[in-house]
Amino acid sequence: HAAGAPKQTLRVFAAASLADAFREIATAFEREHPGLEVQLNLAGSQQLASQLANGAAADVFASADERWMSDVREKQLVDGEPRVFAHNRLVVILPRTNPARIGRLQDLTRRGIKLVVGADAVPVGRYSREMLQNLARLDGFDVDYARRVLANVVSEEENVKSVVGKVQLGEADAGIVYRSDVTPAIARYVRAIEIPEPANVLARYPIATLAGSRMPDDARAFVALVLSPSGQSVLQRRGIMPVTGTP
Amino acid sequence: MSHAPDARFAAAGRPSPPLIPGLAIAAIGVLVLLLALPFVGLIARVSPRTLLVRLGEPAVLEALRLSLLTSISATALVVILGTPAAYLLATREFRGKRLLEVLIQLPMVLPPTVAGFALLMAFGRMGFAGHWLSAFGVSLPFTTVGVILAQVFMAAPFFIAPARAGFAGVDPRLLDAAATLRASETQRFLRVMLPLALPSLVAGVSLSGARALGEFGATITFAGNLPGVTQTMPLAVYVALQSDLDAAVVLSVLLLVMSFGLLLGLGSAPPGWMGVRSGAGHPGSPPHR
Amino acid sequence: MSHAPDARFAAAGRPSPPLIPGLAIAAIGVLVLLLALPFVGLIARVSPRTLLVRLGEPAVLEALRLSLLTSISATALVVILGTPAAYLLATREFRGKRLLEVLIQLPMVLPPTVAGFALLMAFGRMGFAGHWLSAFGVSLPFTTVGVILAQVFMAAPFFIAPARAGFAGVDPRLLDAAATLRASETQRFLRVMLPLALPSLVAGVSLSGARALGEFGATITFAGNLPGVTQTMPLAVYVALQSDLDAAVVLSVLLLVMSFGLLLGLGSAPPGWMGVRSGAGHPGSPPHR
Amino acid sequence: MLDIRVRRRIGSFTLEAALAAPSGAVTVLVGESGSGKSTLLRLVAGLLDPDDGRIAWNGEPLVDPAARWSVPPEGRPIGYVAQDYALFPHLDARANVAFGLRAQRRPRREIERRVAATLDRFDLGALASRRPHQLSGGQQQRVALARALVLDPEILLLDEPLSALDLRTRRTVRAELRRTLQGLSCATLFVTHHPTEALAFGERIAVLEAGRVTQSGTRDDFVRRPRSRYVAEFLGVNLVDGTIAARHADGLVAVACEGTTLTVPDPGAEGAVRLVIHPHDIVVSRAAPAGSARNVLRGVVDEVIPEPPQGERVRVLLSTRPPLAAQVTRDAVETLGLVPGAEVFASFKATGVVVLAGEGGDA
Amino acid sequence: MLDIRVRRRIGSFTLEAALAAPSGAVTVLVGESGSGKSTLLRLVAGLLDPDDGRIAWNGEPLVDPAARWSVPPEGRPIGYVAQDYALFPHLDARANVAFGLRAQRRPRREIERRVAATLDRFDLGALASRRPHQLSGGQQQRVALARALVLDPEILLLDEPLSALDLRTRRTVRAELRRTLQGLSCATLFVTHHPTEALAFGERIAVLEAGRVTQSGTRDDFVRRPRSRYVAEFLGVNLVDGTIAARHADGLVAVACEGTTLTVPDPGAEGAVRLVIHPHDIVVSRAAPAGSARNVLRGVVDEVIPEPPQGERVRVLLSTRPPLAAQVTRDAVETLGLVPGAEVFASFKATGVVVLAGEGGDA
Ligand SMILES: Nc1ncnc2c1ncn2[C@@H]1O[C@H](COP(=O)(O)OP(=O)(O)OP(=O)(O)O)[C@@H](O)[C@H]1O
Ligand SMILES: Nc1ncnc2c1ncn2[C@@H]1O[C@H](COP(=O)(O)OP(=O)(O)OP(=O)(O)O)[C@@H](O)[C@H]1O
Ligand SMILES: [Mg+2]
Ligand SMILES: [Mg+2]
Repeated sequence: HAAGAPKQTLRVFAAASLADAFREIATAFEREHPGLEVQLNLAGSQQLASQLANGAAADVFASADERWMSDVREKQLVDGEPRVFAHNRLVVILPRTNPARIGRLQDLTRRGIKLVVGADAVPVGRYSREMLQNLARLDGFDVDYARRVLANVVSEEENVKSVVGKVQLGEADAGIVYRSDVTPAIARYVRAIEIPEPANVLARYPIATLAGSRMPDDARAFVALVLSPSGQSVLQRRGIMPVTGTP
Repeated sequence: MSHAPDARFAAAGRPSPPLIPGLAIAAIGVLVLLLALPFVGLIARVSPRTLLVRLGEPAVLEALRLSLLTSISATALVVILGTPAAYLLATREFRGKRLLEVLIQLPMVLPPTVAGFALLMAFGRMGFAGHWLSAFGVSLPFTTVGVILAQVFMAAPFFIAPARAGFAGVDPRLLDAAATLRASETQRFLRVMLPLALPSLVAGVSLSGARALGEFGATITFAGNLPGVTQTMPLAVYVALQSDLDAAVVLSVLLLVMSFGLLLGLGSAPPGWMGVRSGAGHPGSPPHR
Repeated sequence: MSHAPDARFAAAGRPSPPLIPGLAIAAIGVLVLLLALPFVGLIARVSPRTLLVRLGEPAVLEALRLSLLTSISATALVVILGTPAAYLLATREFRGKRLLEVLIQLPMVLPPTVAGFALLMAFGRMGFAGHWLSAFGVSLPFTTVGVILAQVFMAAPFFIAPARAGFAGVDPRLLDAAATLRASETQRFLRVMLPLALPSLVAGVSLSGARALGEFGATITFAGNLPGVTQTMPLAVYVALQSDLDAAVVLSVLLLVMSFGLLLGLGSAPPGWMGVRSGAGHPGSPPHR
Repeated sequence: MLDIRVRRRIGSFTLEAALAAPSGAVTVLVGESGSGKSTLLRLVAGLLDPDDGRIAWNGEPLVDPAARWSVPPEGRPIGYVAQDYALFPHLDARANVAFGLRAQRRPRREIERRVAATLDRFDLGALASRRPHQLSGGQQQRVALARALVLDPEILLLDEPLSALDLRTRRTVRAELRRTLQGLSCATLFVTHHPTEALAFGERIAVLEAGRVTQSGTRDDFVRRPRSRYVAEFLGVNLVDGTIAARHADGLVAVACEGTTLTVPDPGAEGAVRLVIHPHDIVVSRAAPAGSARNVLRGVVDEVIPEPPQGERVRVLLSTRPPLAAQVTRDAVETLGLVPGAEVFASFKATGVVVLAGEGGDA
Repeated sequence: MLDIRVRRRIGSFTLEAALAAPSGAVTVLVGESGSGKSTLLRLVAGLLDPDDGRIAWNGEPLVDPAARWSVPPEGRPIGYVAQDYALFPHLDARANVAFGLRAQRRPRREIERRVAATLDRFDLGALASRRPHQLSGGQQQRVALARALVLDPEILLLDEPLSALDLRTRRTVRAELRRTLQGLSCATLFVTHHPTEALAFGERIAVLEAGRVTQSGTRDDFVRRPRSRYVAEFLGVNLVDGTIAARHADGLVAVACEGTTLTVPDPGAEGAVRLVIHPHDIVVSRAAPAGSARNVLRGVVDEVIPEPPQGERVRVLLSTRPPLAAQVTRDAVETLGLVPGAEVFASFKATGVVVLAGEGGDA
């Protein structure tokens, strides 16, 4: 409808954190389907969900959180089963200058450290807390490790990018974010401390075609492209863990 | 005679509303619908009971308290810092005036999140001013004071613009009269300018107060989001929004109800002499038709 | 004699600034620092070259174009819809007036995302008004018109409040005079009210225009984030923020520079007669001290 | 004919006035400050509605609250010059004058022509591009007059329209006003504080006191039969209230009044009378007068005020009982040494006094 | 002593005035509309600074641009009543009057006392709680006066302070003004358009014409030797410019002037002279006069204006050459049928004319 062109438009609602990857995939998709144009609507998963719940016409929904996918699904808006198309894992990041001289995860309990995490209500926050509890069960960590770390939290961000921003600018001494957030651009400013694999948490990104789609075949083709090796490699290049090769 | 002898009685006693007033009434109708419908939609979603229940939650109360505290402080600061600037802009010509004007308006167009970053870059730990401040042991991010700073930055223009227009509208003859009655510039300002520009100042306070109360992006970016310290109502709403739309709506309605009360209170500044603020006044009241 | 005979010469020819003016100057200094430093911080981060490069990108141009289009349309709509309401509030007493006043101010305190949500509930496909609209084949969400609607909703209060104060400040004796000169209410409004309230109206236009230009939360929630259709500059900034802070900053600075130009242009409405707007005017120019 | 019969409360003040202003004539409205003159004009202009009563122009009602009828100001064939001019500060003199014609959407050529002519008539041509704040008080007032008169109103309401004008300008403007009025069947209500203006302008004069019309009639009636203390003061004559106490044989009566008894011509009536004593009929002397004057009062000089035009006649206020004002020459003032405080005798002949019988006194 | 010597340009108008106003006296400032009276007062008040010159009070400069010195208005010992009152609309009458005392931080008790006393003196007690828009024009003006006078200023600047007052109020206010001024060494500059007021108030009178002081001196000088056409008009006397054409034997000279030759007393000088002819010295008749009057002019009646106080004397404007104004009685107007357009003769005796020699004429 945008330019009145004869092209048909496929509407993809995708979490904003997927912006770069999905733009690349969309371009590839348009190349494969000459009569089609992909229109990306990039916003928070929750915003997309409420748009869908309020009757937005879309063909594909890619969420950064399973919670909002199930929300949409409960409202019978999803066509078939959602598929997980990407994973993510947590890392702890520090400013390059490392003002609090943090060397290892245990240092996060030191008093006076400014730690930034996601809020409990956002997936990354939920995962971070889970991960800290997991760490407490590992050797070399206190039993009340999680409690002591969380006592250092100076801000519970509503958005994982804000956590990155605070660390990147050196305002916070440490932050817990997704591995995918440490893009090459960000990597110039921050240093990451890996979480031991047993304690880490796996975030899942579900994708689905939508019941209201007027072009279900094309929608399914788009989902297939995301799940295909070429789609997955785009994700990987953009720092998002593909599903293939992970548990 | 420049008009037909009977033309003046052609109209009814009360002039019949011709085209333009009709259009005006239509415009008001559209505006009211536009503004009211979303609120109706919002409020229709929540039961008063849920509202009361949420209001009882300590976390909500905490956010409410913090919102009130910070927005009132921020508005007070805006008034204190902004009034002299508004006065200066309204009464004096000086070099760089246009620049100051534009500077004061700029925060309005900055997306709030970016404003928050900008604040960080100036007053954050690594910011050049923040660097200097930290030498005195002062750190603003992640503190309540930081919240207030963010709100002041975002809300100041909304006070200064109407205040300035109000000051500029005061009849200079009255200021002259005050000067000949031995009033110093300060006294002229306090006793003539201020009371006569009051309606505009009240408008400015309510605009900037509302802006501070609703401030989200700059606050969370600059000051973070910690319950009891920096989590104001809008931040609580956003966080709730991430997990539970209905909870967020309830919180918003709570915020609305509170603001409603606040605005109802503020707006009741008596407009008694607003209509006759200028010149020497006129005998007789306005027509009571 | 109520003052010492020599007291009047104790002051220098120009009165030395005592405490209060000193404080006022300090306040202006603090304000300027507060407002200017963040911009300095922001601009210090980007090189003009990057700015130019980004400005060349079609996506950025597209967002800029859309921002301009929507915010100008929204401001025009706000003026058209808001002026009658401001006039009504300034000149008439009627039942439900307080309610209308508060209704007009409420959008200011609503967190924008919640406002967008409320708009969806009213004008979305499932909303009660949207339902009715869709019967006529009109759908607002995910359209440029939807962006404008969201901006109107958020920006209207910022025009109406100063406009109202401006109208209320017009000397009623001048309106009386116009009436006796055969001017209908419409003519009185157009030829007396409007020009005399102009400074306040200009303030309102710039406030609401800026608010529309910077609008993000309500837009993305209600109208979505479709490049070329609903992706305005603040939304583009948001997307950029997802991958790269610096890219977002560059876009913001671009927005700033554009607004700067816009504001510089807008603000230059001549304030020539603002100072003498009321009553019958006074002989002699203001003191040139 | 403009017919006014209205009642209107404003705060603690009530205007309750009945007045008729004939077409083609100037009705001067005089009255103390606060007596309701401006209020009355505003009622006729439609800027204020009466609580009660009716205002009609040539029989057709302009306002009639009982019939819920009120023609709005813009529908009335009026010209109104407010006491404070109320010029539009954002318009220059020319645009101020053109305002009414523009509001009526007259053709542009006609507007230009009529505005230019009117500006010229009021000697404002050179000031046409000035804003009100660039005009002196008198210049502003002329613009206000021109602005109202350019519309050729049928009812002209002038609230002290010459108060800011100097003598010479006033003469021009007055002549211009006359010319404008003569050509039309215009009814003019003219508020003024100045006896000169009142007598120069008003074929008819109405007196407003505390919201009520206490006297209204021709100029002659006004001058010869001042019905209230206010009018007497306005005219500068002495008004003394008293009661006929005795009847003399020679066509004179003795009237008992404040502190004394005066001898005056017999009005052929009984009871309360009102005496009009012209100041120039009163002789002031330092020694008790020897002449034939029947009335001699003792007192002290209160104030000495030279009278225009040239100050050759001087008004002397005396604290006799009753207090009197006398008019003497400047020479008399000098030779008699009439300075405040001087003890003097005031005498006047019985036959010089005008006696009004059966006229309601005022407070 | 207030010493004024200033030059100030505003737009195309330039005020260039020198004037001294002695302490303890009222200097009346008269002049045409737009002649710069208000501008002069604003300069003294400090609301406007001169481009050049100096204003000093008792020798001490208030403003001296050459020395870059200007005492701000609030530092000058002035009281200023503006032509348009400029009352504070947000304050009631009482608070308006108290404004200056509050600004000076006088003790509350003193403020209350002085304000109450001043309100009473100006008969404003009952109106003390009214806002300006609830007051009539005259009441507003009294508040403005009270507001300035409560401060006991040393220099009083009054810009037509009585223009909105009716006669009776004016008398009270004038008396009150007098009382206030007498107790103090106050220098008063009093702008007025009204000859009555000028003569009643001004011990000294200064005339401003087109921004220049053209005459300034005592009241007597002003009345006897009008130095300009404006002053003559102000006083209502006729002023005729001419040149001595011939010298008669009987102490009279022939003066050639506009359209005719007049016979007047010999001033003992040559060349240009200015003749002052009092209107009451001019006899108006329908037939050519038979008497001894040396000067007889023919003309047509232009206008007939009754004069105050009672209209018994009437001013008749004649289009003779030169045009003259005559003063006659009302009876004369009636018996002679002096209506506009009537052909008449105007005659006056040579000896009644005052001849001013060597006085610079004005345009
Ligand atoms: N809004 C008001 N509220 C209360 N009283 C008012 C109001 N307006 C006017 N008045 C009073 O009504 C009376 C009549 O006022 P008005 O202006 O008609 O007097 P006026 O005859 O024109 O006097 P002036 O010659 O001084 O102009 C005055 O006593 C005035 O104080
Ligand atoms: N701001 C201005 N710009 C241009 N001319 C002005 C300005 N103010 C005053 N004037 C002019 O200066 C002259 C003197 O004005 P001023 O007010 O002093 O006259 P005035 O003697 O008080 O007259 P009036 O008796 O009518 O009040 C007038 O001709 C006026 O038009
Ligand atoms: Mg009046
Ligand atoms: Mg003046």
